[in-house]
Amino acid sequence: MQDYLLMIVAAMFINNIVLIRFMGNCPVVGVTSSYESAVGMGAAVIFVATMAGTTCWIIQKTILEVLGIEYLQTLVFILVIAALVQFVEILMQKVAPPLYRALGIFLPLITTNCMVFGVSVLNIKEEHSFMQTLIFSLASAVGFALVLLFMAGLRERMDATGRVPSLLRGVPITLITAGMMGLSFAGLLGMA
Amino acid sequence: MEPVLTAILTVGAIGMLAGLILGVTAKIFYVHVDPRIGHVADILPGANCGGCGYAGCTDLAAAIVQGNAPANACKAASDELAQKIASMLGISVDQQERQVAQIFCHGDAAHAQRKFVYLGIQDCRAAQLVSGGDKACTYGCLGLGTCVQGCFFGALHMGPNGLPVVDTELCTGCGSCTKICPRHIPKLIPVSQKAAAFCSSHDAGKVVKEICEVGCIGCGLCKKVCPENAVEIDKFLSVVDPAKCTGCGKCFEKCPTGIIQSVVLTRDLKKKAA
Amino acid sequence: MAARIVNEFTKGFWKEIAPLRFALGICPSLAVSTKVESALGMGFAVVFVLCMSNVLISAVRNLVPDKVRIAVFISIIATGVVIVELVMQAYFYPLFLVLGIWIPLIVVNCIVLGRAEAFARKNTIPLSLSDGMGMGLGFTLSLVVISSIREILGSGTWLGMLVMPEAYPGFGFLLRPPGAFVIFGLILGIMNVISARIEKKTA
Amino acid sequence: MKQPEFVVSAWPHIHSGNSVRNMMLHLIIALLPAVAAAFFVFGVDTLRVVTIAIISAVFWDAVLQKIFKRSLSIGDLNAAASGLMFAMLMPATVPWWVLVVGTLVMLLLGKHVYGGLGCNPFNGVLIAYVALLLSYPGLVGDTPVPTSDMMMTQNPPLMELKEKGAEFLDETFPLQDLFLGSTLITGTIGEISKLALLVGGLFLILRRKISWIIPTGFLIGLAGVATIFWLIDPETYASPLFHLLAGGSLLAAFFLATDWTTSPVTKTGMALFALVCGVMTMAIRLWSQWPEGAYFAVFMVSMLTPFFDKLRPKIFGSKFNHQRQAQS
Amino acid sequence: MSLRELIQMVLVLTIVTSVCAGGLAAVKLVTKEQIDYQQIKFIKEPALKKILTDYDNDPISDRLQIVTGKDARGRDVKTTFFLAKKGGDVTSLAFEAGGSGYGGPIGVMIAIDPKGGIVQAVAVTTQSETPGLGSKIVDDPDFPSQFSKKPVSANFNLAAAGGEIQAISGATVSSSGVSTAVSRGVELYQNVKSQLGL
Amino acid sequence: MNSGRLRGGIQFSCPLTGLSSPFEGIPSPPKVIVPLQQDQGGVCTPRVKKHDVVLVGQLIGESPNQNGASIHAPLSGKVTEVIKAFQDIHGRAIPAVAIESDGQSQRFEAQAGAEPFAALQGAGVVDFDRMTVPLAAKLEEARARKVNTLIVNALDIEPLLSSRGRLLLEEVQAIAAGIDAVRKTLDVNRVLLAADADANEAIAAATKTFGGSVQILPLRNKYPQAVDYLIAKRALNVEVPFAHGVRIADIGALVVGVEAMTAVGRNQPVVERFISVANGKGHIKNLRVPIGTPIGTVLEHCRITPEPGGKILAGGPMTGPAVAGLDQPVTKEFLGIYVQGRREVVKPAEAVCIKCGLCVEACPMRLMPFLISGFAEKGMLAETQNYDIFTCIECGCCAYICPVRIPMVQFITFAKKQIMDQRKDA
Ligand SMILES: Cc1cc2nc3c(=O)[nH]c(=O)nc-3n(C[C@H](O)[C@H](O)[C@@H](O)COP(=O)(O)O)c2cc1C
Ligand SMILES: Cc1cc2nc3c(=O)[nH]c(=O)nc-3n(C[C@H](O)[C@H](O)[C@H](O)COP(=O)(O)O)c2cc1C
Ligand SMILES: Cc1cc2nc3c(=O)[nH]c(=O)nc-3n(C[C@H](O)[C@H](O)[C@H](O)COP(=O)(O)O)c2cc1C
Ligand SMILES: Cc1cc2nc3c(=O)[nH]c(=O)nc-3n(C[C@H](O)[C@H](O)[C@H](O)CO)c2cc1C
Ligand code: SF4
Ligand code: SF4
Ligand code: SF4
Ligand code: SF4
Ligand code: FES
Repeated sequence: MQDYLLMIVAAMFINNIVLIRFMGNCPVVGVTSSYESAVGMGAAVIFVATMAGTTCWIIQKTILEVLGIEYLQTLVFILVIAALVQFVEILMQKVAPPLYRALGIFLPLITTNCMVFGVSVLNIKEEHSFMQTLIFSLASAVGFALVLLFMAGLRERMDATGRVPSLLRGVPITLITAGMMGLSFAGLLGMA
Repeated sequence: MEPVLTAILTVGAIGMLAGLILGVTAKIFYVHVDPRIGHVADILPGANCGGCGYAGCTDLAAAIVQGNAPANACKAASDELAQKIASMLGISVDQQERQVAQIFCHGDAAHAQRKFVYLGIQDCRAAQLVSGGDKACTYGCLGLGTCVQGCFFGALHMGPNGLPVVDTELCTGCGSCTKICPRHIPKLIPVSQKAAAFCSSHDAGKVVKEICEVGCIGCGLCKKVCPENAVEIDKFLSVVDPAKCTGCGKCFEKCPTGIIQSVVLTRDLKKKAA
Repeated sequence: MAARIVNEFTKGFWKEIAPLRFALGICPSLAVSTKVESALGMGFAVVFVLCMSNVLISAVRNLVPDKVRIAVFISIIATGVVIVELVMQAYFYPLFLVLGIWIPLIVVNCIVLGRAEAFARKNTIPLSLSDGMGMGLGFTLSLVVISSIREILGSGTWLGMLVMPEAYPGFGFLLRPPGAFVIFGLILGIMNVISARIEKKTA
Repeated sequence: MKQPEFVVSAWPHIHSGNSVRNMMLHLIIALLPAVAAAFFVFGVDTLRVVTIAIISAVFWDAVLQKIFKRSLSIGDLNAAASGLMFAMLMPATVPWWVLVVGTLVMLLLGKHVYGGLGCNPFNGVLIAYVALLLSYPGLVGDTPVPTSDMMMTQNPPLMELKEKGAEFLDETFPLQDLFLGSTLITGTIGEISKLALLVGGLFLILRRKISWIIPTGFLIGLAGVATIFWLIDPETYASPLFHLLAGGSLLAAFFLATDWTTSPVTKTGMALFALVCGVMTMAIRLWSQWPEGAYFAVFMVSMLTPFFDKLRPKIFGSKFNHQRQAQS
Repeated sequence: MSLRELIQMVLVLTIVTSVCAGGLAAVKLVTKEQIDYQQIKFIKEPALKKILTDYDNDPISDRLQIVTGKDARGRDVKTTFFLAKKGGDVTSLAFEAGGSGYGGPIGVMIAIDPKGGIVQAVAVTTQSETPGLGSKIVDDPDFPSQFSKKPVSANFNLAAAGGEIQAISGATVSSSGVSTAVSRGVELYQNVKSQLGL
Repeated sequence: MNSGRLRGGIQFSCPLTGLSSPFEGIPSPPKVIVPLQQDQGGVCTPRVKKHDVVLVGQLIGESPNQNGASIHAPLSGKVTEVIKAFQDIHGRAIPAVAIESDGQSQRFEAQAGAEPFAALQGAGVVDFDRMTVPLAAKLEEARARKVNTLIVNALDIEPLLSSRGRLLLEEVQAIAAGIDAVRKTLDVNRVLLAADADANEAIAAATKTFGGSVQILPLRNKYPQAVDYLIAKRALNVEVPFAHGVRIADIGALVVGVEAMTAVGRNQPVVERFISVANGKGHIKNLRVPIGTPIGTVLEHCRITPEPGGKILAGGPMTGPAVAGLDQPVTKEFLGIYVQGRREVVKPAEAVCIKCGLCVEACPMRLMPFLISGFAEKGMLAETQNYDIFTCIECGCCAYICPVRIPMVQFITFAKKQIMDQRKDA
């Protein structure tokens, strides 16, 4: 239990997937200009990353490792993720149109989000058990969503009462701010 | 050879499974979205200026595809683009003359009086709310450049005399500036128009004379001399009808304040295009 | 035709230089740019994958049904990536160790799929190759620029050679993740300045 | 044309006379007792560090204002105040070039890239502190600093705690010395005398330049966590009093967490912000590799400021009960 | 969508993925040898250099693989032994064993003098422990040196578990990972000693 | 006492010297210009022509509706012009009547015996709160909503204005008569009088006159507590969510200023205005000024020479609108005249909010002024509404306290206007 708790804290904050592991930066820059899109993207990624993480783990353990073709991991995983994302997209469009309208536009972006694929690979690399895979994928994705949300908060404040030079507005200042967020996370060094 | 076969069969099977799942779900959960909407949106300028009256370019694209808006509904798109959209959708467009904005006030600091010194937000709309604006003329340009901010196409800039200037080549005739200006000083005219009275004041001539040296005083001399009957006086303000005006120039000579002037938008454009 | 090929090639270096212009492929640009050496390695890996995927995707572009488009494209891309992975392991093992998880992650580098979607599936093979090459080299160029700044100011070296005075203490901050973000952001700002200048001149 | 005579503008037409300069001046004055205490312990080095930090901060501010094409505003004393604040986080032994680099980072990333004073989401002083800590760990942060006695080189209290545990803390660092500051206690310039910090902090509170809620909440959060652990195992964990008086607790509580720009503005937001800062400080001190967590904590938690500010006061009339009161 | 389209979709995807996989398998076949060699060279060699002192051959070339057990699915598990020779005599026998640490698996290279039955030295090959804490198993030479010059019969467990090894304070888990690896390695050595033919 | 606390606001330390200075008349001006709109009730229709002769109190502009306030001649003399588009202090172009005095001050005899309530419209009484509204409209609303509590407001709205405190002392009899009149027409069973706690003399006079019939509420001066909503809150401890359409009348209360009560009590057309004159140095005089008198004439009488580059305010220094010139006439919208020298003019800032939170602390409506104003500046109108821009009473506390001098009130009024325009369009 305690191990799982530590794993959650570590995956969410201490080794935050965006700020420390450098994955999933494009959406942090691209979809944080408003809370709504940050929340939408965050929710979509939490869902997809958890599904993808566990599915990939199962495939790795039951197929790739059994047959000794681990080197095809990259090919298989990305295929699974791409299919999964598209499956979810089609399903959502039909079953929950309002949700689709809110999250749908983010789904195609997720296929090429390093974070989903990265988490799937990390699960294997760090030899997680199934339970650990589930928790790690979920916690990492939540950590990602939190960064999106914090960034959206900071950007809203900057938009409302800031005066970022026009040449740095948008992507550049978001990157710098992400850097500052990561810098503050240096305080957690040595925790896990 | 065995490892190769293993690889091919496993991954092939996974691929097939993925294909099946996608295919079957796509079949079961089919939702039709008109792909043409995306294509039209691609052609539109994407400035989201709202000049068309729709909430952004994609919205207009949907309207055009559904036949709720004409192919040339986008004020900012050139005729060429409208033609492109029309031919893609297999519909026709009515040719309409291109319009551009002109600034209907020449009352700069040297020629028009101010009531007071304004201190505060540098935005004409905000200034208008403080005692009705600092200009003595309640119709004249306040000169804080809100229209410049409002133009999505960078077609406006503030001239050295503190009045906005239109770059007729960049202006798409979207009308955003007219809408945003608290006094509606920028007005759209057809590019072929040859004369205009560059004043917006409906004040009586006596009042105008007191506060502005370049205002239209509504004396009606232009109306009198115009051989084409192209000039009307609307509440002390001379208005030229572009359909009738031939640009003969008789009114220019007669106007006591010199505010009815020749307009040469077309030549300007041709020169630039060359 | 030749002119178009050249054009598709050169646009990747300034006008559409990928990570810098479109904020795509940010992660690897940040992660592997501590040293010029690894930046070059990563860059060339991406060039290879991009060229390969662009060519193959362009070749099959008319055969692929829309619904499985992405799956097919990404399989092709993944194949390129695994080839790079295997070859790098076989012949450039130290580089493989440095780049680590970022090699398989090329598969999700937004630029690669982005070019497939935006370009290769609509264009002929020569054009696609030229586009892939240009984009890939542009990506490499961005990585080299970022990593040069980071390596020179951070460790005082460039491609491992000492370029700063012996006593230069090195600003370790720049070698850390936050330093990467900051340098990336500032480069984007500087590019905006330059673009604005150019635009003003041509206008 | 006739010139207009009078000015017309929107109301209000009078002003309280508050200004950034005035607020910065207060900050500088409030830090002077701490500088004096450090001078007593480290001697002239204190002045060296403070002077270089202020001068280079003002210099970089001016340079960056030029680069970013802003009007020159070093007269608002912000750069000077930030420079002084930055010096507070530096040990007296720090080389001059570290100060120059640090102030550049502080003003570039903590002010100008965001558009100048008031736009930065993170406190420039903390950005510079952490950047330097990561780059030159031996030169800044908790390093042993020779005091004017020159008799011995002593570890700062929190470093001693991290390295040797809580066992002999009471003997090594008498609480009285921790509070008043003495040559037994080393640390950064601003960490010497807690009394001096308290005096400065109360001065700011009484002059209504900062809110009392933030320091109070910070110290409550910090002492709360420290107490829990201390009660669990007083052998392993230092006492809450030690945690309050050691390192940068008070400096962070009164001078860093209260930085206007990066802290919340609503009372509830301030209270939560401060509590989280305090708790986070303890978490870092207990479990991370760093001896001191107060600065990191404030830096990190300011990321949440926009969210704490969502906890805004109930507006006028929000308690109105539409059915009942409308009839009465 | 028609059935024809569906079949086309599935077919295309199947063919593409099969072709991709086939191609990759081919590449893998071609590069396999080279990859193995590189892995050994870059991961094992530094550790080998650290623990092997007295030899005149290339232990990487002089290696042999022995089946040392079966995994959960019944497949053979092979261990590679590196032989250090001096003047043709085997002076040391080096191989890798594993344990698990705080941040993940820990690999340890162990050198044993087959004649004397003595553990000559131990070095960590792979680890992902907390820098500054668990990573002391690599950075702090005092820790691995505890294993040196002990007979294979010694108890390589941590002192807390009744063994002879002092854990690094604050990094018990990492220390225990190393000691478990060494214990396992020594046990494995005892089991396969005969097969090695030395 | 069931009184509510006022959070925020500004405690001004300016001397209350104005309370001890009695109202003076000023010499009748030779010429007046009377704008025909002086409140929120709409433009009055001119009832005189050029060259007509008018008497003091004679109707010259008739209210456009039942609950408006008509406008009367302040002088006897000749109408020299009915101006079509006179630019008033708000920059509106409205009709106005110019009258040349004949020096006689002869009064027009109104038809006697009219019931005060019905006569309000005819008498042109207005009440001043955040805006000037016809008293008749307020009373009509009170009647419709069965108001039972009358709160008479003798608090001066702004620092350096003291006309209300002084009126309570000097016109206490008229106020008493006014209260009685309102009591008769509305079913009022409770009357409260809010007065400045420092206005000892006036409170004493009120206590003596009213005895127990009126409950006196002495309040310590704090800006902007004299605003209707805040008076209601302090007196009854109910906060009225006015931005959501709830009116003070909905809680059964009516707040009326003493100058309106005086006018009701006098039951005569309103032809003069009680104002305080002040400048940067402090209070100067309390005056009774005929409506239409040019500001310049009033200032001459007070021996104040305005400085070019300075400001002239039609009201107090916090919310008085600045006027363009000295020829602007005093109207019913004036509570005072405040003259500011060139150096006292507050220059709005170029700088950005530093999030010090002082404005949040100062806002009596408990809003987040810096955010509203920031959103307004960026044109993010939806967000300003999320932050309750319409609950802002534009009191100016935020801008007053702000260390970087952000013109928050102007941003807020600007955004409100844009939102209203959008709503109109939709
Ligand atoms: C944030 C954090 C990081 C840790 N990192 C390590 C580590 O790298 N290696 C290790 O052996 N233990 C690590 N630990 C675990 C504790 O140090 C260990 O479990 C604890 O029981 C201390 O016991 P010890 O002194 O007997 O080692 C870590 C614990 C925490 C909370
Ligand atoms: C250092 C300091 C600490 C304070 N601590 C508290 C406190 O813990 N609780 C409290 O209710 N008020 C405390 N106050 C007083 C509040 O600031 C108080 O609400 C204020 O002085 C007066 O409030 P008012 O403006 O509502 O009249 C403290 C004041 C100071 C200067
Ligand atoms: C730890 C702590 C938490 C507080 N939390 C709140 C709060 O959630 N909301 C609030 O309005 N005031 C909060 N306060 C402030 C007091 O309630 C304060 O006395 C009251 O708001 C009046 O403020 P004043 O001191 O400025 O007058 C808190 C104070 C402290 C010390
Ligand atoms: C109590 C108080 C604390 C402050 N703390 C800081 C600080 O830590 N760092 C800083 O740069 N400015 C500080 N300032 C000044 C100002 O808010 C700061 O310079 C801006 O955030 C820009 O960096 C402080 C001001 C006051 C009154
Ligand atoms: S035309 Fe209108 S918007 Fe433009 S500067 Fe003049 S007043 Fe302002
Ligand atoms: S000048 Fe006016 S009409 Fe022309 S493009 Fe700009 S906003 Fe549109
Ligand atoms: S003007 Fe509005 S926002 Fe400002 S203090 Fe007054 S009520 Fe609050
Ligand atoms: S008082 Fe001014 S600087 Fe302070 S928070 Fe409010 S708007 Fe910002
Ligand atoms: S490169 Fe990582 S999310 Fe785009």
